[in-house]
Amino acid sequence: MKIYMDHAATTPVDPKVIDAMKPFFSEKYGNASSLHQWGREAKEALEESRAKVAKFLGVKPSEIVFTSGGTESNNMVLKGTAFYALKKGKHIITTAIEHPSVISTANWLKSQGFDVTFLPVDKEGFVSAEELENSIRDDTILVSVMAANNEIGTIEPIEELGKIAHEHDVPFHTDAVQAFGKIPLNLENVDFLSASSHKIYGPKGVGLALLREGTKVEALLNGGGHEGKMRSGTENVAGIVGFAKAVELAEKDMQKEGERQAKLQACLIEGLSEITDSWLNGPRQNRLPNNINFSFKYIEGESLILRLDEKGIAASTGSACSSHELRPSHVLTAIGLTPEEAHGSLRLTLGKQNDEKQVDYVLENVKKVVSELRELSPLAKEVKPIDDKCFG
Amino acid sequence: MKIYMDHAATTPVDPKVIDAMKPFFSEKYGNASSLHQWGREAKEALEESRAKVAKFLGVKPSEIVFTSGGTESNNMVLKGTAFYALKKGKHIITTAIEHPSVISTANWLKSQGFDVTFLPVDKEGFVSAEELENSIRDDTILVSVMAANNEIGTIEPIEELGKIAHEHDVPFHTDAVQAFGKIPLNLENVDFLSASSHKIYGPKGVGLALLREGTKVEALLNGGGHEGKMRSGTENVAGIVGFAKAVELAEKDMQKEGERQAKLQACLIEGLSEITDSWLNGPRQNRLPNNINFSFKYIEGESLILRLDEKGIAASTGSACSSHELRPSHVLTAIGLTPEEAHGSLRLTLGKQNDEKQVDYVLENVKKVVSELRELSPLAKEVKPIDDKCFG
Amino acid sequence: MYTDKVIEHFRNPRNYGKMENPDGFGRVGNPTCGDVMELYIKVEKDNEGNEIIKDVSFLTYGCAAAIATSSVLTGMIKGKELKGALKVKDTDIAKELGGLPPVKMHCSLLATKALKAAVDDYRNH
Amino acid sequence: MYTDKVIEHFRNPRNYGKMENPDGFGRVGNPTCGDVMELYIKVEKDNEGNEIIKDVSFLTYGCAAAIATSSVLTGMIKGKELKGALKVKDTDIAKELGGLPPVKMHCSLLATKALKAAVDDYRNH
Ligand SMILES: Cc1ncc(COP(=O)(O)O)c(C=O)c1O
Ligand SMILES: Cc1ncc(COP(=O)(O)O)c(C=O)c1O
Repeated sequence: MKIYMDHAATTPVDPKVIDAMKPFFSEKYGNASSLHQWGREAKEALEESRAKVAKFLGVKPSEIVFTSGGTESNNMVLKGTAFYALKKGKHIITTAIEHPSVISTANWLKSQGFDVTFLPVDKEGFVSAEELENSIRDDTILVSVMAANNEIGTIEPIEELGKIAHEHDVPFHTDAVQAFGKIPLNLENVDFLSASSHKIYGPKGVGLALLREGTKVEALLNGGGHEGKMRSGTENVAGIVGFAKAVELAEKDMQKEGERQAKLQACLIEGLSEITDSWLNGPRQNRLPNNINFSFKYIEGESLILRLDEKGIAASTGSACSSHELRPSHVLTAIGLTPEEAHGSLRLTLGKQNDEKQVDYVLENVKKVVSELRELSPLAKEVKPIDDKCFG
Repeated sequence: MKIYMDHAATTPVDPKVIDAMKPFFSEKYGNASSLHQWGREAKEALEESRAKVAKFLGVKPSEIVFTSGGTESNNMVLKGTAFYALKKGKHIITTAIEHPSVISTANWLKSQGFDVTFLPVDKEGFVSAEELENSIRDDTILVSVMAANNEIGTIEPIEELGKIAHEHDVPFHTDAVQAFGKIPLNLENVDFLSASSHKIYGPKGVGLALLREGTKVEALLNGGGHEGKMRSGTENVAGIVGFAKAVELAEKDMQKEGERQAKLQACLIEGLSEITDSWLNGPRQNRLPNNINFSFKYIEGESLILRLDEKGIAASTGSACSSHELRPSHVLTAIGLTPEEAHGSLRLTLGKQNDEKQVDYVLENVKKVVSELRELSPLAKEVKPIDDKCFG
Repeated sequence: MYTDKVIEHFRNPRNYGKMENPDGFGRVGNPTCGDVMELYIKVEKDNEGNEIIKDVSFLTYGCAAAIATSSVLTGMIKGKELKGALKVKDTDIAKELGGLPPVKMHCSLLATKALKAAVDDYRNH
Repeated sequence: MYTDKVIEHFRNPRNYGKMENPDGFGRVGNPTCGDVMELYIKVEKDNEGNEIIKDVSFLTYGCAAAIATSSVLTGMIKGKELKGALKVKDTDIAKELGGLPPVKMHCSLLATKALKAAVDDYRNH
């Protein structure tokens, strides 16, 4: 059995998306800036895609800038705001649980003389509105809070947080890479938003930045003036068409698929809770329907992932051993886990292909593997294995 | 007849490249950072691609950083060097005929307090070694000269220019987007190089930056630390695999295809020279084999392109009317053309599919269309049409 | 970017060519900017003494929009009374063409300027 | 990233489990860093008075490399003379496994440290 449960890392490209992209490789291959028919054809596809995505978000097409992915969008919004606002102020507010593409960018800006506040979160990963309010200063130029966390699935109250930012005339950015296309988003108080195609069954290497009309940012990629001068570089037409198709599919499936995944999620949470000395990380309410994150004491995540991999199961962990920096997940430590507890974490993220049978198989094997690794572990006490099935 | 002669703008994706990419959409769709088999499979494909491209350039795989395209690579090298060298110096040398992704980036750096020298070029578009030598200062942190010009095909003496930069301990960057995969490159004195996939029959949205070992640049995209920490963002595996395949094909075809295109080029140059009051822009020697750039007096380029488009011919122009900025080509004005002369320019750039029959058709129709537009033009004098064929 | 009507006029411009002995001649624009328009008119008075544009022709150096606006303008004013022709606004021309891209709106302005110059020339004779 | 041999030892670790009444016991590492290794040895003298590692076992908390290095080390030293066993270097363990990723080299060092700690414990009894 091969079971992919790492959809927060990336998703397969939907066959319908591939079909949509195909003509743009070898037939309609024009550069969207060219005057001739090949160019006009590409331009048309580009603008249709933009309109589609804008409609989904309920914004104007001219507010959508296509990028190479969520990382670029985050870099663009943070650096673009910082460089634009250079004279206005040097204070940026974000949170302790952002994706590295926000945190590292904020840290880079710090190295350039900016001042960054990383808001703490509570033990379920929620940012507090009060804390935000107290952190805003006269020289604050941006508040950036993710729409939903990629590790523990916490859905942040961006409506409320955005409102506070706006009450202080500070623009509000949300990294919606994990939320986009998965849950409804209220963008009333959102000035900037980042999203990525490969998290919603679109191709890798494509993303978008929503830059609301009237907002002020500098471009990160200078050049030929593409994308309304906000993002130069020959447009990845096939990729963008694929992304737009993925958005279209997500729009159609979102509610149904969200409910279906929430059921599988509940079952996984219930099943894994039966394991001794384990717990769910992140909230039970206001949680992405596809995210399950558990800590298992006495074992280390990389071992867990690789033992599950042997069984054909793809999952992820917040253990240091799995990261580039050899530090355990900053998200898990931000919600109060010790490094040891963070090392023993498992993230399962559901997708369209996952079903009840797979959930049973995963439950069975996580239990087995946790037991096996605990047998090897000098930290473990006696633990009795449990193997009740959830479905059938 | 449909004839695409705008390969400097972009190329169709080679069917072999599409075949190479295919498995990475819906089967081998893993995130190259993931520990499990899907991730390892992606990582392997990524590293094989890196090795292939590195071999072609004669560099180490670890020196190759994949990006979203030529524009990003140019931004990365220029800004990355500038921000790294902040304390060392603030002077950058480039040329007046660079691609907008270099010129605009240099201008942006100027707005940030850097000092930029734009070297002039001679009437064929060549940068002078002496001029470069005279421009280098104690605080010069980078010299950036393109390997070949995208508008007029001039191949710059990067070996010699790089040597001068190195004699003064200044790192040397070359934007090789148009030269890469088309002509042999001597990288002995090159520290940084930019290339783009969609100019060599690979997919759009992928490129590379060569960052030689020991060179010092800051990353432009901060985040998860991908690409040896130099370029964060989930790797576009399918795109990168496609790019590497395109490089492989280019390596195999380069010499033969270059010679074949040079013949077609000679014929086009000869044929177009028969038109009264016209001339070739750029040099006859040391010119990309696929580039033809002519100026026709009394007519304007957008009209020319659109009339050719009616005949099924895709070409480009340096006229203001075709650009975002409504200014005529900075390259054509840099080699001494008046704005009027620049408006009347036509660029034909050859590719693998073009053949002798197409060249004849293009010659015939350019002549016809130039005549027609001159009949409409208040600037034109009597012009007699010419319609000798070159082949057959 | 262009409407079908623009493209149609660009492909098949009406009333182009130099006119021998025009009653009025106007030349506007600048080759440096990429647009030059020449307009030629022949004017005759009808029975009631109204000045009628009997014939009109143009020569245009410029982009597709410049050629199309010239062409469509000649069609709009040929056979019309001079006074009425002078009331044609740049936006009327753009409308007649089904619209013009924002960056090309100056072309329609150029066409009305050319007409005005030709009429001025006629009046000053 | 891991060699087949690392994966094989990780999947099927040899000589794991707690040992009752060992002659030497070593515990190194720190759960905070994600690696803890316990090594148990039984030592007997042969006819010539050489100290022989008669039995060895381990318990490891850590990544695949940590488990594999523990496992392979036990195989390398079981039945060997104590003196010789102490000469096993971290790089020998890595070599035995067909190599380790650079970021995992510390795991092999941990294994040699655990052995040294167990032998120290044995000597101090
Ligand atoms: C919350 C969040 N933000 C940003 C990113 C980066 O997006 P991308 O992989 O498209 O660069 C990711 C995923 O990696 C993410 O989960
Ligand atoms: C010389 C040169 N540099 C840079 C670029 C930008 O490359 P990309 O389109 O991949 O961003 C181009 C092409 O557009 C080019 O011709």
